[in-house]
Amino acid sequence: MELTTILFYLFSAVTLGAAAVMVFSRNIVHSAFALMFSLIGVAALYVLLHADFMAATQLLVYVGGILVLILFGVMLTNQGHNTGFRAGSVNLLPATLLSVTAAAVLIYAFVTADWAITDAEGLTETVHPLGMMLMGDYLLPFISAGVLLLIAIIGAILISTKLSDRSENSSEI
Amino acid sequence: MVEQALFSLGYFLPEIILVVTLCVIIAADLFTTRRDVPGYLLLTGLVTAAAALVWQGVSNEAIFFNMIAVDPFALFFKILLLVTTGFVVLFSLQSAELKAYKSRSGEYYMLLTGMLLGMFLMVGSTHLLMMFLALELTSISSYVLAGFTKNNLKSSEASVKYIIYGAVSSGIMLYGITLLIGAAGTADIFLINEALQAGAGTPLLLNIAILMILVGFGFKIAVVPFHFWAPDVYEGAPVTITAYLSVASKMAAFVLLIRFFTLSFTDPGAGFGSGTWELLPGINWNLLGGGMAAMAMIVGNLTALRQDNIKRMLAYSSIAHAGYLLMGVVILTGQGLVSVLIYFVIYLFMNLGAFYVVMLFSDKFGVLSIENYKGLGHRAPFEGMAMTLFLVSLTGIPPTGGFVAKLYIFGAAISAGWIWLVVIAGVTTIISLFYYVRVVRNMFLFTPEESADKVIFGMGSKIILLLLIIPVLLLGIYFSPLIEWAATSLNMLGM
Amino acid sequence: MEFEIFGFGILTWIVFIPILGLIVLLLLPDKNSNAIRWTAAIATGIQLILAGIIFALFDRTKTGINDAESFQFVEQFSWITVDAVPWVGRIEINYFLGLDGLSVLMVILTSLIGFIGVISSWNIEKMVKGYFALYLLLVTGMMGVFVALDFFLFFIFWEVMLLPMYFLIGIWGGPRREYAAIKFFLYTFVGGILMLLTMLALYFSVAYTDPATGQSVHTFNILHMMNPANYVEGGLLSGVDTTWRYVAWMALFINFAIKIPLFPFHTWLPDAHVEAPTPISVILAGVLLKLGTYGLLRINFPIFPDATVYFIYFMAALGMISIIYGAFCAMAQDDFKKLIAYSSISHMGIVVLGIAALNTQGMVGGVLQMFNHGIITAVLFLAVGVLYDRTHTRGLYDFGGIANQMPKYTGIAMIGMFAALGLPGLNGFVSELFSFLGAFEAYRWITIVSVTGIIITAAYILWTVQRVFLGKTPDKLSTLEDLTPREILSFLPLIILIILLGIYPGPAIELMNSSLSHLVEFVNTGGR
Amino acid sequence: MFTQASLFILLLPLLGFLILILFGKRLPRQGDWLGTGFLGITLLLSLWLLIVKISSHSTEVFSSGFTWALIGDYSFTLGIMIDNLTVVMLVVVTLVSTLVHLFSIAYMKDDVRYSRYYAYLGLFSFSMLGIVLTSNLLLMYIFWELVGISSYLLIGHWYEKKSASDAANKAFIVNRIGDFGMFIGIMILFASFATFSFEGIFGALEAGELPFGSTGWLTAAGILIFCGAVGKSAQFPLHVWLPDAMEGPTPVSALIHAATMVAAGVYLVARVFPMLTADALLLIAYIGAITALIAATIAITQNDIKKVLAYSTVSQLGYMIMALGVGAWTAGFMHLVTHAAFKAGLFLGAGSVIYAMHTMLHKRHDHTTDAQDIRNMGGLRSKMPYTYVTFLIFTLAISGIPLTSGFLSKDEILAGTLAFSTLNGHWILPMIAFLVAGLTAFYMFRLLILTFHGKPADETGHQQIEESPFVMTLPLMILAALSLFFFYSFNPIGASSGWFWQALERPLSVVPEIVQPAAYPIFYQAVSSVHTLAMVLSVVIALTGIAIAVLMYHRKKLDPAAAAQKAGFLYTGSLNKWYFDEFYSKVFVGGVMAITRILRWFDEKVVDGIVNATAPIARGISRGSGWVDHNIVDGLVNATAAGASQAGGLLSRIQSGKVQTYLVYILFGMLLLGIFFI
Amino acid sequence: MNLQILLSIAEPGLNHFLIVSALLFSLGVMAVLSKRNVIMVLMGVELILNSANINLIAFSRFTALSLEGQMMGLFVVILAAAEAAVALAIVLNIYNRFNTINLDKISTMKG
Repeated sequence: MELTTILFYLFSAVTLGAAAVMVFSRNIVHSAFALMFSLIGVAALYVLLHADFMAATQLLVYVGGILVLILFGVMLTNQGHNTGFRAGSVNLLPATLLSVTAAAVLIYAFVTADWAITDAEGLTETVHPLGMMLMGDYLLPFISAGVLLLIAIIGAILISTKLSDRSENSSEI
Repeated sequence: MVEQALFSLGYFLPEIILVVTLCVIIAADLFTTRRDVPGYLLLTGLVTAAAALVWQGVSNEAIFFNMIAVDPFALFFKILLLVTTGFVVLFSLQSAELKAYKSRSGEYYMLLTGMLLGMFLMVGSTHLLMMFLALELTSISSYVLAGFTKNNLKSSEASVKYIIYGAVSSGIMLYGITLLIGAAGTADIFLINEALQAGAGTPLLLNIAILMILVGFGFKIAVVPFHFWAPDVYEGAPVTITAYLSVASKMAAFVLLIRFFTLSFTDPGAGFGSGTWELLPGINWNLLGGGMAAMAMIVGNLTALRQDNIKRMLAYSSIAHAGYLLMGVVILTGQGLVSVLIYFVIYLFMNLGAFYVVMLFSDKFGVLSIENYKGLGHRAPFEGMAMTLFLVSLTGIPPTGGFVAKLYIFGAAISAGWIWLVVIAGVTTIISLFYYVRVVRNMFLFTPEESADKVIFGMGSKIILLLLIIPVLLLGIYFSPLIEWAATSLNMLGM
Repeated sequence: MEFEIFGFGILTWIVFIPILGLIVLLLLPDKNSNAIRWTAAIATGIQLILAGIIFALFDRTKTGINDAESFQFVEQFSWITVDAVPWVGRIEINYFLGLDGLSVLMVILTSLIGFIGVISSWNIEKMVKGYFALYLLLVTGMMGVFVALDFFLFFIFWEVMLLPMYFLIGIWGGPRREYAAIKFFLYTFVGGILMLLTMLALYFSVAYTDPATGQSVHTFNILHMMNPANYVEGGLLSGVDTTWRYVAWMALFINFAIKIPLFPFHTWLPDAHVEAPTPISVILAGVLLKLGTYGLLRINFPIFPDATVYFIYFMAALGMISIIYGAFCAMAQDDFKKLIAYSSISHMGIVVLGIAALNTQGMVGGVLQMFNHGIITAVLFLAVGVLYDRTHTRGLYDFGGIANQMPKYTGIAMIGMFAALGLPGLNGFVSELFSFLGAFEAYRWITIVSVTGIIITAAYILWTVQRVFLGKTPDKLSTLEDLTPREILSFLPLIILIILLGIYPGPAIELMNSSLSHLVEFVNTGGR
Repeated sequence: MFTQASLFILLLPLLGFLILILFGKRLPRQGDWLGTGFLGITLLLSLWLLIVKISSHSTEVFSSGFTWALIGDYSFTLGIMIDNLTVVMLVVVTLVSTLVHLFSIAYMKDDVRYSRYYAYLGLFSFSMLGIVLTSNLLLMYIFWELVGISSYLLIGHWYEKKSASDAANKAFIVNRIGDFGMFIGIMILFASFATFSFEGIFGALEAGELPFGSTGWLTAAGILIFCGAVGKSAQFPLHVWLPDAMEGPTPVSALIHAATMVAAGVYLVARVFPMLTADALLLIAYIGAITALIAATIAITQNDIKKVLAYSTVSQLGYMIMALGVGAWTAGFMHLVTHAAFKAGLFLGAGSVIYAMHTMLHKRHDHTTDAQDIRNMGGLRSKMPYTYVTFLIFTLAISGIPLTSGFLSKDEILAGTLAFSTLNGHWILPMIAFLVAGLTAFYMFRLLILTFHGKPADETGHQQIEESPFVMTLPLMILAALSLFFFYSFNPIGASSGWFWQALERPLSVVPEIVQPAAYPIFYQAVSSVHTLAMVLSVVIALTGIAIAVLMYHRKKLDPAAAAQKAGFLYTGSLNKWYFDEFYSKVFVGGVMAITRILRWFDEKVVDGIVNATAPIARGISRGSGWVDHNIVDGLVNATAAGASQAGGLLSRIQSGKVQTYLVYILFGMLLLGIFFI
Repeated sequence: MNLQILLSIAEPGLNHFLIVSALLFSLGVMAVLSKRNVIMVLMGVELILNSANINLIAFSRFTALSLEGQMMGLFVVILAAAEAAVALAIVLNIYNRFNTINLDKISTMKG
């Protein structure tokens, strides 16, 4: 058994295990940390898939950005260690049913699908081509993503900040 | 590469103008405290963009490395989007609801611009990634806008529901997209078409992928069974945004749906408008779409019966209208699609009109409950009559535009042989009469209390109403230019 | 176009004069009620004059029905034309008006009843402007239906009537007006949807060859729809005696049956009549119900002769049921207006029976009955309105001995009642006679059963006469005043027509004889 | 000339009607002179027509017509026709009408609607003349109905009285039932022959055409047309309206319910006689016989003077119908004419009596005593000599005593029925006929004796009774004269030698031979052979009837009460008119009313309910029943609406407001879509 | 033969990654549907997006999609970040308004 195989199973286990912990944990902080491990696991899987740039992005953006955001969210919305940390569940039965079905159907579909595998072993260097593509074929998405981020930031600020003048606050309907 | 980019920019002027407008609004917001300046800036931007559109004229090009198409089909909807946005800006400038948030008006119009930009991209996208990005751009703006009146509990609730629902739907859609990309080996919809012709993917996988993609589309166009967000969000969001969501974002999503499905899945050999989705084995997709349309009509109209909040009622009504529109799509003939185009033009005016009157009444009388509409027709006769006209048009009674819209959709379905669907559409139209007329009845069949005076609305609102009434009436009586325009606009790149 | 005023044909004028009136009326100040009333009166008055001109100029020998050449006062312009654009093909909707023997009488009826409606609306005080605006719109719709020869146009006019009627009942009606109004709206709208779907199916099944270009063009032209040669290969409604043709016939039939109204689609009628204000009841019974039978004759019969023949027995049976059923129900009523409403069902049943006979006598009798019933019920509803204005009640038990207090009124009302009863010498008899004669040739037993209806009719009419006019005058009615000159004016033309047509129906029959003979022949030969 | 004159006769009363209805109140004396004068002119014209026609154009038929309506290929022609039957009837109608007009001048003088009354009389006369003159069934039907409506108006003249308007309604509706049959009969004939005219129909039948190709339909058509006669001539089973119709003014009863309108049925049968088959005629004969018997048995126990006369009229009409049925056409028609004179006289005589009684009671301020009850009369002979004498003559005539006109016609009828039974074996017909002859003599003399003979019921009142004015007695005298034999035949015991018999011969049957009644020569032979027998028998029976009446009521040798006791249920049955009214009101009126109520319920609950259907159910089920209630009141009531909104309610309950639940739905939805469509 | 099967199981190919992605997806769905806390739901969404991304990267490694897959993955990450930012802002707002972030409590609008 090759190293990659072992690593694949290891990282897969980490990813899925951490995800499972995240899902089934009743403590939201635990969940958040489990999510971090899961995301790191995914990054590792990217490495196995020769997508080093992606893996780095994953770590930077997800683990460094999104997760921090989430943790902030957790902290801001849970003053004190009250029972609010314990996140309850709803719709357990249908949720289980649906997710199991989803997994089963998807896996069945994947296994029975005949993929046109073209093993791109030679794909080692990714950063440069990706950069070229970004300025070429993917120019428009690139610009759009910029606008998207701008909008998102302004939107997030708009929503999360308190209104400045009192008169506006008092106009609650 | 650079040439291509420069070449593309030439066809991208309206979008660029919108981006510039967006930046100008941000900048202006820093320098002025007058709340309506951003609105007028946006209006200016819209007019300029429209001018740019006209100046560009009709073309049929793929730009930005096949990411996006500039074709008559996109042009048609870009114009509609501009008109819609223009009206919504006019509404917003008058809205008392938004007046309370005047320090945020810059952000408001900026987000509106962002949403419009997203929709401009949506109507032209020919690449799955671009589609998804555009969709998200629109969505994220609208999530925020739905919660814009944040002091209003309902608005906040609407935004959280909207974003959760939207995020999950787009997540599922994204997963479906990845599957499709994987199966086809490409994200360009023309290439996907080719790959599918070559027999890529297994039916099961493809069907799962499409189903998942459909969740995203279904979410955007608010069609059963993916419509659940709509009533809550429509009720909670500011009226202007509700109007915008019910018209513009639905429209853009439909365009995307049409472009994506027809270009990816119809067999060019069989010819466009042949009425069948050749490249999708396994599932009878027409029937599925028809089923969804039927369910949308049934659920939307039936549920609307029970609503007391007029925005919520209009939400269900717009679900029903999505059903009628989807009917035009699923029959998949050219005629059906032309009907959808026609429908949208008319739907734009009548639905915006209805929401505008709702806004006026809610601002002036503070009423959103249909029960409380009693006697309003006597207190505000012109607005009441306008509302009646819009509702009648939404029902589809001549001589209003709504009738012409229904006529064409029904006609297309009949000529394609979808009798059962038309019958459902007819029956549900009858049901729809009830809730529309209920509003009319409350407005006119009750006399207001003695103490209630007549209310005079400003000249501006009357002019805006006239701008909406005239097309609704005119298109009910004379509509051949509309048909011609729609028919020539049904010309997608690569078709 | 034989007759033009300012470049528009007489039919355009007669249809749109009320719209002109409407515009003038909207410009008048709200307060000036009298000017508003006069505007409406003048608009409908001009209509009446135009109807008189039509009556004078109408060529009695031309047949019409399916032959565009023999229609009169024809106006045909292209209205919506879309030339050969992709996907939708060529679209042609015409502004196509014309008169033949079938419609001319209805046009006259509409203008007459429309005018009388205005006269009897004089004492409406609530929101005068809105009332007359809606009224004029309604009149345009009705008139339009009778002259339209393009299905699309027909449909537009048909539906234009909905909303004004809804408001007229809903705002100016009686205590349960909302219920009645929505019921009317709903029933008619259901019919409208059925007609819309059928119209579309017809549109896609019919294409005529444009002589100018040689193109095959889909069309809404009703006359083209009558020609079997125009049906495209494989169209939904192409062929003869196909299931879809039956379905389409049935859909249209239900639409028209709702308007007529035939059992079991009639339940909107009593409510609407009872709640509507008097002039609107007059319009409703006088003209609106005729739209149903007119539609059957204009559309169902000639476009679907095969299905008509297939279903004709069924139709006659429904006519029979309506006659008997309506009469029995009328007998059970103790509300004066409701009684007349049910009697309308019964009398319209006679129309259906007559036209279902598919022979000339029956057809002429049926159409004449449409006209006569329009006039008679107008009188009856006006009569009820007069009493209601004075006593604010319509309960038959509340009246009695009116003959002593209001002799003129009694005389006029009795003529109306006796005409409804089918008394010879008054117009009701003539049309009932011809209807039954025609029907008897076609359906012996159905007609025999139907004729029992006249016994029941006699019973309830006489019973009503007795309740209302005869007997001792109760004290509370002892101060009733007889008719005012304005009221007499609204009755007079109708009464004169009742008597004239009762004695000599020739002029009316003359108008439609050749058209209806042709229609009968056309249907019986399967449209060939 | 004939046609113009007859048109003038026809239209003059109409003109009178129009003038009187529009301007009557403004004319001097409210226009009674106008109506009477017009009728007088028509009478003179009719007499002149009769004389000229019978004397010099006896065999000719004059007719004229015009196209009333042209429908498709059919032309509907209306027209008039003048033959001997017509002219005789014209005289009868105008004569009686004129006399009634005259009589009414005094009788109705203080009436509130005096001019209206004369107007209606004019309308009636017009309609009746129309029936007489018409040449086709359509016009016959039209006038038939007009007669009905004018009779309705006249019966209901005193409409403040509920009984009067009830009687008017009853008369019209019962007549409508008969007309219903007649109308269908007409439709059968029209559908087969495409014509309404007698000439056309008879011509077609003669040429061998049959309605719908069968003699059965021909019989049916005959019987159905006869239905009209059953209604108008008050034949069993539709005889119930006539006695009630006595609620109208008495002169009206004389005109309409004795002499003219009720005779229209007989006239109709006489007119269509050629097309009646043997079966139809047999039925007609039996209907007539039954009617005659029933009415006669009722008449013997009635105490209201007009009721007795009314039943007597019904009975005599039965006679005429029976006569036509057995083929004694001339006899039947002759009886119509003679009966018109003496029955009109009887009614007017009764009117004179009532008028006198009423005036007397009015003077005494007595408002409780019934002026029409014969038990309140008696001994009037001395106070009202003219009335008495004329009344006696009429009574003798109706009883069939020789030298009267009644004897001539009745004798021929009896002979005809007897002859018929010898030919066909229907012996029950002559038995009834003779029995009824006896009963007639009995009840008429009972009436005469109780009214004019014996002791007055109220001596003081008796003193104040006065003879009626001359305008009332003059018509009585004229009619009394006309009740004598020589006006009809110079041979007091044989009608067949008179001008009348000569002028009016039974028309030839035009129906196919197998269904023809016995041909006239055969029948005539049979009549001749039994004629003497019938004559003797009839006189004997009549005298017997008179004798019993005299014994019972004049000499008091027999006790009527004891006889009544003995008769038992026969007596009570007769007194209660054999319970026809009760039976009809229970079964038919009650039945119709029940159907009516059921249908109303059905209409409001079921038909409307199917549409409104689930409204009440929905109300019960709905969680927020307040909402539904509210909306039911408010207008969303309709069925579908309730059902739909119920469904809408269910659907909106799905809309829980919980976003995760929505997500579950969409995934399930997706799954279901997938499963369903794969 | 058996060995080959074993090897093919052992050798991580496209399907292996896809199966991981499928499982991750279903876990995400589970979180989204069942957790009451909004933030947990958002984390579930992140799982779904990640699973999609695994697909993309795997396709880029194993199919003709090549680098484009990674490219798209990149955009998805950006999107996820933007969405998360907005979502969390909204969540904060909700918390301020409703004093709870339990989704099933936030349902004043329904029906």
